[in-house]
Amino acid sequence: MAPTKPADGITPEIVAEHGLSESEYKIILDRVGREPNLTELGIFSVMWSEHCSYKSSRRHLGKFLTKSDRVIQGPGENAGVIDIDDGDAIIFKMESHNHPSYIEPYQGAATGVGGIMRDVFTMGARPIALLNALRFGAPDHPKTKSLVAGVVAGIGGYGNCVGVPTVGGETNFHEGYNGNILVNAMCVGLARTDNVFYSAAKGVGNPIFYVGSKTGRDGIHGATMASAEFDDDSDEKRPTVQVGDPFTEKLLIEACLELMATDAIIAIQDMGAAGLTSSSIEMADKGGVGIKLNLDKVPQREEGMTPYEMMLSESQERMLMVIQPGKEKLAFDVFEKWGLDVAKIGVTTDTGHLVLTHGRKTVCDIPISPLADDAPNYDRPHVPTEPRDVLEPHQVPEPTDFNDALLRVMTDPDMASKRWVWEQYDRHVMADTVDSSQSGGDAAIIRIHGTNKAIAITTDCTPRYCYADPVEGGKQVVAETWRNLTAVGADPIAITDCLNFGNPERPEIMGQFVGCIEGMNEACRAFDYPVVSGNVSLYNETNGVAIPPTPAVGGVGLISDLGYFKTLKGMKEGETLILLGE
Amino acid sequence: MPMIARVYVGLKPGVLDPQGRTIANSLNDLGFNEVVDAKQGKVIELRFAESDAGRDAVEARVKEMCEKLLANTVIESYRIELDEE
Amino acid sequence: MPMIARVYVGLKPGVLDPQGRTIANSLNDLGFNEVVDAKQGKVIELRFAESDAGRDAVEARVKEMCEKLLANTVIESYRIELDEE
Amino acid sequence: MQTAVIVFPASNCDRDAATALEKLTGKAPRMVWHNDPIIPDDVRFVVVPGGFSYGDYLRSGAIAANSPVIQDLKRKAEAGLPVLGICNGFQILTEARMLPGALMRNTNQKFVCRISRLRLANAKTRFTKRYDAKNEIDIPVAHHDGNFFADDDTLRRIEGNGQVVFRYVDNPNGSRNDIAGIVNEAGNVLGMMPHPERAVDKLHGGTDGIPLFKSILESL
Ligand SMILES: Nc1ncnc2c1ncn2[C@@H]1O[C@H](COP(=O)(O)OP(=O)(O)O)[C@@H](O)[C@H]1O
Repeated sequence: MAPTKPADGITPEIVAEHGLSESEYKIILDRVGREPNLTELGIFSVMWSEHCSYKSSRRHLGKFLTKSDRVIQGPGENAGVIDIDDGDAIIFKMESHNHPSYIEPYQGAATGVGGIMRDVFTMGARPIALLNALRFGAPDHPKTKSLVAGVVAGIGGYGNCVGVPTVGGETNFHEGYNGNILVNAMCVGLARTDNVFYSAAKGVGNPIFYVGSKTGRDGIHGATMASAEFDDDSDEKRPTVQVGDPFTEKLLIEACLELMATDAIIAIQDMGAAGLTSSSIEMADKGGVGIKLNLDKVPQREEGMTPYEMMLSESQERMLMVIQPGKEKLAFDVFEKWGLDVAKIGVTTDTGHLVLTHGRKTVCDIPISPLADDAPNYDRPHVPTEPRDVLEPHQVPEPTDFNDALLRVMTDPDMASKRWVWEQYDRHVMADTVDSSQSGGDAAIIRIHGTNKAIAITTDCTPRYCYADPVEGGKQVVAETWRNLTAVGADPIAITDCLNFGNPERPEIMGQFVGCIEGMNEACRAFDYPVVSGNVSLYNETNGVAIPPTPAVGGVGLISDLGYFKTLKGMKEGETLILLGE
Repeated sequence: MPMIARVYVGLKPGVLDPQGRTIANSLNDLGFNEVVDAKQGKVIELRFAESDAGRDAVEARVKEMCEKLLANTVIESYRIELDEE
Repeated sequence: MPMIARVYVGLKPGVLDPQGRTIANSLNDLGFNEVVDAKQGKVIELRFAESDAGRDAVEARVKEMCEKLLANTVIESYRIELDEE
Repeated sequence: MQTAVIVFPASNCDRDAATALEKLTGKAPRMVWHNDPIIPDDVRFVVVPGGFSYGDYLRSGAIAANSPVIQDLKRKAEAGLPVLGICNGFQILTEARMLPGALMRNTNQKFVCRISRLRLANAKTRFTKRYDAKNEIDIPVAHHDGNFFADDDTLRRIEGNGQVVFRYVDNPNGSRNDIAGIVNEAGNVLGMMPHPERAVDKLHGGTDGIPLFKSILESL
């Protein structure tokens, strides 16, 4: 594979292959003070990819309301944290795994679920619920059937095995997703407010531990793949997709939570996209320290892995942590009890640099702060979406046959029962599911174990509205989650989001993005309903055709007393129906 | 002469094989310490309707089945064996 | 000479193989109408540590592994193939 | 009364089982780790819970059936200790040959999670006495490999002995004779795919699981 030092140095072609622009490369030269080697270039390329740096979206996400009395941690950590009283905290986030799921639906969806769960238990929470928001192409498109089957089986396969109930979600079909399906997964976890874990490395000379599966050559450049649009050749160029290992994930959850009950962990971060690179750099950057890693110590699945491959590998089910000196043995014991690979691979330093050694040679020595702080932050041109004609109710012709109309509505794939989907998900494991997909209610209800309170959770988005009018559509998405939570008797607290759009380099797409955020934010402020975590997935387009703008939102609310809530369960014949609102 | 095809589908080298690893660990736990590695794959045996398609034609069709359904070539590779029944 | 064992595990005759049937149906749906039946089984490939155990000894051990773990003889039968690597 | 729940690395209904046992006995069960060679002597009833023991790699329950604790469980069950295997626990008990038959992949190849209606095929076992006159109950199922298979001879034998305890009213997985749960010949080991521990709380999944636990606990 890639040598550390290409014979001709870093050529413009190599820079381009890494998805970096000329001007981005100039900044790298300036900050490093010399020509980077290939490993260093690879590290910059993933850190500065759209996926990791949010370079097209960062300035717009900054506008969101992110605080309220109940917010303990807003965006910026692995997941958002809210206070639900009595010392209990709910930690949650939603994330996309769109591109991998299109290529390998089962594994793509499965690893998406695995990744979002790691974001949540990394912070000290036991995952207690999973949801998903899925968009597929037209039902009669030749690829749709197998994509649906694979994605649903993958979500179930992973969540069921780990033993976290999948309690809700949404599934839509539209030809706009024919070439780019959306697989958004949300995980909700429960922690104690005084035992939440963060990713900032602290102190100098503290040991850095690697825990979980061994590193292989999985998904190298996956992060850059998620930042480039598809074309018809994608089938040829597609890189390896990771295989999920839910068994190891389950062991990781139990082991991490066991160690978290002690005071051994200073900081912890899962290795998500761009694995070892982003986890080590984020930890160091947030803590204002340097990091030195000995790559020979990294548990490896394959022989002859280069530093480049190790740093860019996206092998799943791995975590990085800074351990309290003196607690190394305790940490080893816990992870070995659970049969996980564990190794001390480095220390925190005071150099402010990321230093990597391999075979006793230094193979990377770059300053950390530019990787994070100087990441590109673009103000991409955007044009507002042309307002569409408003369709007044009286313009819609009255159906001649109401039975037929009703039948057509009910058999529409978007409206039809999703039982085929949610029956493949274990919705009851953990013994706290009060309501889930099967009742068809507006939000799932999960009791807080051992208490008489519960949280309500929902995911929503109506892309058609966002397409017609991004600002109004954005408002509607947030408002719908709010209504769905209140409809079951919960007080809405906060949301997470997954913003799925096309190519941000096109001003009209960027216009949809900016418009949706504006609308969402307006609704958030009106309801005092902040955004505490989220994810952006751009470049969802094929041959220049973008998906409909799809800002999926996951809302969480609190039911303080399970004596008072409502579901659709138990409706009886002869009861009165009341229509509220306009 | 009716034919039978055996398709062997396995993970490509380098792709994580959690099942194989767990099997190897478990064999070691049971005292089979000589096992250093295990891999798990699938065999799909196909029987065909009577026809006078030649060997090459059958093989080409089975190859198509593999590409379309039996294997996901992103992570799996396959091998075809044809036999007379 | 390092050895490699391939263990083929399949359902016994008489045990319904829904997985195989699903594959056959899907192939038919895709237009491969010549397929009348499909069966799915597992292949487990085992690699061993260097040793001077003879072929028969290795085979006996693998048989034991099959009986203890690799196959469930209530529903499955197995076949062992040994190869030099 | 002291009860126990066996915990494998990827058991995931261990907490559900423990919650149910604690609710019904007033005492937390012992959580016995799969590598423990011995189930403590004061334990009077053991639950082998649902989940994915070892990821269900190779075959559901196969690796777990070979674990140290199951060897001790086998000995103690032969000596009369009552055991309930739920879902993955049922798979483990058949793999360990503590119960006849095998559990194969559901015929439709899909995981199935729903409330299933069961018919009591034998209401006189140590596990079912308290169902009184009831002959149908609702218990959730959640499994991928719940398709019970036994050859014709075995099937005839277990049917003849009254070892079939529960049958599905609406078979979700292709099980022969709609079998959802069976006991061993001695009647002290019950394996079932549906989850009675998920049916002990009105808010969660109904309460039709309670008489099962009461039956066996009262028989001790
Ligand atoms: N992908 C999915 N995963 C889990 N549950 C789903 C999924 N898709 C739909 N559901 C569930 O099916 C029910 C009906 O879905 P939907 O028609 O989208 O309802 P609504 O319009 O009320 O949001 C909901 O309870 C929802 O949670």
